[in-house]
Amino acid sequence: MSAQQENESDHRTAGRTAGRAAAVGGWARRWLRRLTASLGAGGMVSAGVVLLVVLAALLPGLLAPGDPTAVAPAQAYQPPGPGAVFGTDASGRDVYTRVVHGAGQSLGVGAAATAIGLGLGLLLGFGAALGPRWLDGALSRVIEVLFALPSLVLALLLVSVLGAGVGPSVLAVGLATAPGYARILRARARSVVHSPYVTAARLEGVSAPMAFVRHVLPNTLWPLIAVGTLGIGQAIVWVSALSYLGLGALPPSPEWGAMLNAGRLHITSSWWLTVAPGLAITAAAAALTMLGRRLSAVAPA
Amino acid sequence: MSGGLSEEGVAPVLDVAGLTVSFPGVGEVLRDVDLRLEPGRCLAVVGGSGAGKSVLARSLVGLAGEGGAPATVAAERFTVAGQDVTGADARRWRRLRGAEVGFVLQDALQSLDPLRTVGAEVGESLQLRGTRRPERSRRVLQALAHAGLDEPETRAAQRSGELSGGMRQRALIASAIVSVPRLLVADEPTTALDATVARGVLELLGRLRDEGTAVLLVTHDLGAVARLADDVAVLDGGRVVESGSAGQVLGRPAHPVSRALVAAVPRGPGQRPPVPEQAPEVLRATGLRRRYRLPGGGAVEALDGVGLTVRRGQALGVVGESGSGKSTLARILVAAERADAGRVELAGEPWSDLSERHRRPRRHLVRLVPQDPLGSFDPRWDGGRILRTALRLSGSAQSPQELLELVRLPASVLHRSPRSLSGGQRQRLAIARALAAEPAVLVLDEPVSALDVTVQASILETLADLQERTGTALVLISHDLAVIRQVCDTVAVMHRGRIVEQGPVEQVWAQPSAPFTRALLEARPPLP
Amino acid sequence: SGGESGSGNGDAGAGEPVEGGTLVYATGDAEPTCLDPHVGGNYPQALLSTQYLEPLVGRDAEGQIQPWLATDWEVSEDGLTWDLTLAEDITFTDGTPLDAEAVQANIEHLQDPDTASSTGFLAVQKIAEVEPVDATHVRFHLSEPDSALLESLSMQWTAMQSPAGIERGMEENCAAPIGTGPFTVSEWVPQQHVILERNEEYTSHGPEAEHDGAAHLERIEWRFLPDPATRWAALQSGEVHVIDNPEPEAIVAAETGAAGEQFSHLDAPRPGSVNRIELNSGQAPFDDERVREAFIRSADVDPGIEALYQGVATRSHSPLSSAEPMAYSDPALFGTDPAAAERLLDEAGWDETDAEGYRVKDGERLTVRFPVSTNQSVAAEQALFEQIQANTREVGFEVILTPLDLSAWYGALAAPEDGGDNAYEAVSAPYTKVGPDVLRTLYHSAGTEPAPSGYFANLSQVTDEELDATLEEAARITDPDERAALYEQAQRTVLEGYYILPLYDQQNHFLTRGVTGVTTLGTVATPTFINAQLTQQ
Amino acid sequence: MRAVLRWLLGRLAAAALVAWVVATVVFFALRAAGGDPSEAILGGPGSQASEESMARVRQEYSLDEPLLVQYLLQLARTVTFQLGDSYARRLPVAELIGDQLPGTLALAGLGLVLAWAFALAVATLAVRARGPLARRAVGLLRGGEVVASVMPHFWLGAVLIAVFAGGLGWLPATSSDNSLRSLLLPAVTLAVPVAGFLGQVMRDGLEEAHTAPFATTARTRGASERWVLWVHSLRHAALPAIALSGWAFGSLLSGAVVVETLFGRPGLGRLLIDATHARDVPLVIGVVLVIALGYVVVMSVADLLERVVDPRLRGRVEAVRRAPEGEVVS
Ligand SMILES: Nc1ncnc2c1ncn2[C@@H]1O[C@H](COP(=O)(O)OP(=O)(O)OP(=O)(O)O)[C@@H](O)[C@H]1O
Ligand SMILES: Nc1ncnc2c1ncn2[C@@H]1O[C@H](COP(=O)(O)OP(=O)(O)OP(=O)(O)O)[C@@H](O)[C@H]1O
Ligand SMILES: [Mg+2]
Ligand SMILES: [Mg+2]
Repeated sequence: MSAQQENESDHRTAGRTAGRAAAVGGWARRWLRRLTASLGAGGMVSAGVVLLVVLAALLPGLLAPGDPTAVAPAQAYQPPGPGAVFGTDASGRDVYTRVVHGAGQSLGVGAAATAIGLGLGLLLGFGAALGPRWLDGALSRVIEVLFALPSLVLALLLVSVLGAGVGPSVLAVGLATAPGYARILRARARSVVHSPYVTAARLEGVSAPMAFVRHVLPNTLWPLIAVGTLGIGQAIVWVSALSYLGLGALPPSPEWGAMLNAGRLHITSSWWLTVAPGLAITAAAAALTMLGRRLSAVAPA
Repeated sequence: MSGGLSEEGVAPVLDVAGLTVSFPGVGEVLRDVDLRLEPGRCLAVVGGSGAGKSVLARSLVGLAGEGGAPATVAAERFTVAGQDVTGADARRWRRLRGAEVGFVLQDALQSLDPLRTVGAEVGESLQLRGTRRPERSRRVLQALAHAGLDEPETRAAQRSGELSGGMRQRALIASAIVSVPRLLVADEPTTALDATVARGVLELLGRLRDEGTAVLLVTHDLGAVARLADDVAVLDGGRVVESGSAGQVLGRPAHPVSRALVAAVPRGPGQRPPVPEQAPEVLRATGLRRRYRLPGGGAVEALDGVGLTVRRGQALGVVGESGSGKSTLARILVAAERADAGRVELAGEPWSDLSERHRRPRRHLVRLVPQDPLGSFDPRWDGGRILRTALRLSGSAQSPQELLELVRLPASVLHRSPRSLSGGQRQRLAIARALAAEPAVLVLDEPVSALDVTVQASILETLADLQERTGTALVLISHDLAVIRQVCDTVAVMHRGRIVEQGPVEQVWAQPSAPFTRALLEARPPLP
Repeated sequence: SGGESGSGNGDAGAGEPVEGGTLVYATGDAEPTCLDPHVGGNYPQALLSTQYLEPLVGRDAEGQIQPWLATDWEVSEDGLTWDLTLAEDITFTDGTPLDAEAVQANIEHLQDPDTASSTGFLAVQKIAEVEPVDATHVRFHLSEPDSALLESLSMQWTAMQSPAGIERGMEENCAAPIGTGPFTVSEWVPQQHVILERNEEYTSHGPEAEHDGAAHLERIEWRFLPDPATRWAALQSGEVHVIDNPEPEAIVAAETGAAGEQFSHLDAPRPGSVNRIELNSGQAPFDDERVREAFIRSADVDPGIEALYQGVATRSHSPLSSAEPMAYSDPALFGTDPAAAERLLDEAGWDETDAEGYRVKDGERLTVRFPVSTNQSVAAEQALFEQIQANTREVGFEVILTPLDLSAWYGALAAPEDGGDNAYEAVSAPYTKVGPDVLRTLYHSAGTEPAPSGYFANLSQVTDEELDATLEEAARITDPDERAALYEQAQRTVLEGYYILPLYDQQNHFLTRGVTGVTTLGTVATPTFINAQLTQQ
Repeated sequence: MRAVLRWLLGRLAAAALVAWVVATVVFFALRAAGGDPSEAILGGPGSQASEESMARVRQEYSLDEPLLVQYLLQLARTVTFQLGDSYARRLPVAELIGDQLPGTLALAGLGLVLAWAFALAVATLAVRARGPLARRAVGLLRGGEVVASVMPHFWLGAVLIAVFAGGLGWLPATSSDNSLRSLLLPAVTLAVPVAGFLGQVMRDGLEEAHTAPFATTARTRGASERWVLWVHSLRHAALPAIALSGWAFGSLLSGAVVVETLFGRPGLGRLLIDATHARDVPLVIGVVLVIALGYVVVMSVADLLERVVDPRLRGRVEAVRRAPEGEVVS
């Protein structure tokens, strides 16, 4: 590890413990400063974008006070201008307002799919890593089989069982991501369990369950935060692909994938219909991916 | 042909004056370095870690900035193998490298491409110069044999992963000498090797020098210098602070840095009072056996009937070559692993026979300081948490600060992650953690092998001091006899899973009885 | 011909027409699973089979039945016996003659359960027996009078195929049915294309044919291109000559396009029913006429159609397509009036509102579940539904639009006893059938009885005995005027009961480029290429 | 020799397991989906088939048997490689898939090749960049990789069609055969996101290998940068990328479902969508089975390739499988 990275991780851990003693304000400031230092310029921009998206998701009214579903057919297909920064869509709805209000659902979709994937991955991965050998064998096969089903194939199957809609799409993408998470977790948990520091703790007289709680769990899950961040971005994109196949979000919800897909048909006549949600999807996904990368680079190996 | 000639009239292979190397953002790493080396001689560059030794070595082949920011190199005079290379372009450097200058990189274990055969790697410099196949393989085999590798044909077909560390080092040297360069630059060629192997490598370099190659040896091992070098340059903070003949610099070091380096070399016995015979036994091992199955089939007898006793206040050194079973013994002693046969008793009570659940209440009596201390710290924890947890686990009333004082670490370590500590500091932190339990026995596996001499010396001093103060029994594992001799009162010599000799250190030193012990003592580098 | 109802006729700015060549047609409709329209019977099958199969009779743009394979017909006084005279010297492309026995074989094929015909099966349901009188005369004995018989026989789903072809068994016949049309099926590479070769011996010219002899085109490559944007791009880049189901943007762009791009537009609304939203009167809340009216009064459809379709579709106020001469409309019933809607809802007891502004009655929210078939509703239509959702929300309706694939959509509609869940209050379901008798399919109470598969056509679940009687009467009476009067009465009942919200004709547009003479049949408005010629660019 | 045999047996066992699980999952998933399969047989959903014909079909296809019996029947057919006839298309499933397989393989294959080519170009450019300006460009390239990796297929494809087919008219908007001209746009659409991932992995690998001690050693032997790149670093960088090929294959197939629909290209993806919509159980099982087995084959090939490139792996029964750091969706 390079000297620079060493210092970064030092900052982080140091910040964490120092905070316990110091005043909360000082702690927060220091932590923030260290985070900024470790994220770098690209990471900060990504973090900014992500923050903006989260803000839009939580308080859309703050950024766009209008009603995202208010129709005004007379104002349809207005190009971007002073009245509507991103123009209006086929029903005269303000594209900017819709993009802002769509953040909640899109981000929610990404987060929910990732949560499902992570949850299942956790079960499979920890089961395989910590369970008896036969369980490892069995779960590893399950992971392998799940891997053999590409996500859209899985999604098609699920949608045919549960019907179209956001729920099934999210579930599908979640399921499709699970084997990936499971594999990372299994490898990670195994290496942590057999790591010298867990052995060291055991030699100090720490019991096995205690060692799991103190060392294995945190050290396995921490890198997962990074991977999960990255996963959210991709999940948003995949759910939007399902929207394209007509299996995604319900109208008139301004989910980005659905908006992008609806606007796609007007790509030559009303380009702004795709540009806004397209930018939103790529910016959010790319920022999440970038942030995930930075976080995993910062995470102790 | 004037000026380039030395007083004796021999053209130097290397003639550098006023070499200055700087990196953007870092500044000058080398300042005004003058070097001169004639054929058939060996110049040693010594200095502490970070002194700039490796940068200097790389500058000599035009690769100063390798693996990092591009370097700015300036020199008043810079002649390599008779060619003026001040301001040489990439192409001219390439013509020198491999052909006129052979280079052995510091990270010997990773310096051979693991995906290519040793033969291909060794022959690369020939291949780059268009040498055809039969001729090439002939010379590769010759170089491998010259470098002292047995079965050159077999080795040439293997890949670096299949070779031991010593073999890799030799193969790397073979690759540096295959095109018979006039200058051989070797950066720490013996660091990773145990004494017997290191000695072989140094002998090889000596032979090459005697055959007329100019050898530039970069090292922090003064023993190696004493054995091989004709001249020495001491580097500190990027400057040559002292240079001269080896005898002069090692015998009568003038500069404080040189003096500190020489002084740090462990020599002679430590001042240790004898351990009284009636002191209670804290650890007794009898008939330990451990056998490992190997992946390709077959097995290795890591321990083959080992027995030993450790009394209170005693410091037992365990010495042996690599793979002799030292670490295995350590793990079994602290019950991190079960022996196939034999038992360990702790303070007169059963230990290895207990179940882990029954062992746990007595765990605080034994502590292991592992070979790699960094790996043994949870990467998310800082020094404070590591020590506090250790104290809580052993129910000790001490404070973390007290532990740090014991191992001479500053209190700031409490807020730092082990990763940001230097190797020596990490080792101390590991020892401090072990001491939290006030153990009856402290087992240390190669506590100083990864550290440079000065740091090594201070750790050993700490250990000796500690034992004096706390009376903890020590089991100190090392492949370095000098280290053992400095700290321990008793030594056990291991060879292929057995203890071949055991007794008071000075007695073993004076009259080694086992042939293996004798070989080990002979491989010792002469003290400077 | 049907093409005349279009705004263009395929000659605009075209180059010199040439003989021969391959026309490439890109359809956005699904790829049929069987090329024989007797099997199953959906629109894509009709579209494709128009090129190689021909029906017994045709229909012109005014809705008048015209001779085709049958040159003459006569119905008995009691309406139970029909005598058809077949054109002479017509053979199927395999050489089998088109005679009375061939007609008998076709009707029996349609009625055979093994054929699994649904559309064609319903069309010939009332034919009890087919009697070949001689080679060119065939007699149908009906179980009850059927004024819609000729209209039924004009549809592509009852078109005539070679009996020898049918004999080969379903698998082979599905791959390449044999008919009398201007082209023959020569190759079908599933998912890719169907290759149609010119029938050199073509003689059975239908009402749309403008010349004698075989078609001008040598072959047609029929391709399946589900994505509308891609279809339009393919037409622009000259890869294909004809596309169907274009997006309104594409139509507008084609019509206003630069001079160099000679696109033409064919607008051929489908016959039968209009595109409409049907309100499920079989259960709450739409079992109350006031609530239905409130919904319809609060939906402001016109501006949406204007904006979304950009003048391509015109608003309809009738249950029937504008292609049906007996269509009756009443715009007065559909004036938008949110205030009136509010009043109606108050009267109906939906007089409270919840926190989100939706109306509530007895703790139940005024919810309208609206399953949308993604296979059948184009993007613009879905957007229109979203607008209606926004409009009706103003007065307190909660409309839940659920996009579903076809299977799931049918599942949502089907009655609970058939494994479905009747989970809809509003739905838009196209139904294509020639003639006003489609009203009987859609609004007769018998239409609430599900077929074995659970499907039923009367999705607004109208059960009105008087209406039933009118529709039955109309189906029996062959006199055009009386028939028209009865159908007007029926349509009035449907409209005035606020069972449906008519939107516009079932959109059926075609864009062409580099080809002239493309027309559509007056029956189910499928394009025919009998007159088509590629033009030199 | 024994190692080879063991490896082969392992692969076969994996294939069998995957086949069994997939057949089971798909069978029960589609049966749970509702919608009567006999409807699929009788002309698709919403068919108005008569009671009589439904009964006949049910009997013919054993749909009146208990579900478990039907499952076992299906399994028996699957095991003996009788994929049966498609309900909706009435053609042998094997034939339908056989027709579509080459097209999809050509598409995915070209996609993979393009992705590798892009990734390789980006990675080599990144390590060979010298000077601050070039470094900055590489920084941009990194951002580009991330953006590429999250690019939705359907959008990218639509833009490519609008520009290169609709606007410029250089390439066809549709893709019906396997000629390069017609494959190019869909393959690029498919390749871009995968190239984004592979590029990141390769660049990381290349940067690491390029600064590794063995690369420096090669330089001290007089090797030029190009030599170091081609003889040493690339092999190392290729390893993680090869290990990713299984993942990439899955990702390409997922993408193919979208891309084939978008470009109106025949192929397995479209076949699958149609079959799913039609509840065509045998066809769905067939397609999913082929895809899953294809994955096993690709994994095996990647496994072999890895051993070819990395002799260190040869002793091992199974090479490590990876998804790119966290790139868990395929
Ligand atoms: N490419 C580079 N860019 C920036 N700084 C460098 C570079 N290479 C070396 N340095 C710095 O130059 C100094 C000297 O490093 P060098 O590797 O020569 O030390 P050394 O004497 O070989 O130490 P050691 O005994 O640990 O190998 C160090 O501070 C190091 O961080
Ligand atoms: N877990 C294991 N599995 C298989 N073989 C092992 C294992 N641990 C040790 N060995 C083998 O047992 C022998 C003794 O190993 P050990 O690590 O005890 O040697 P050592 O004396 O500590 O060597 P070094 O000085 O290199 O650390 C070696 O041959 C080693 O390869
Ligand atoms: Mg060095
Ligand atoms: Mg050891």
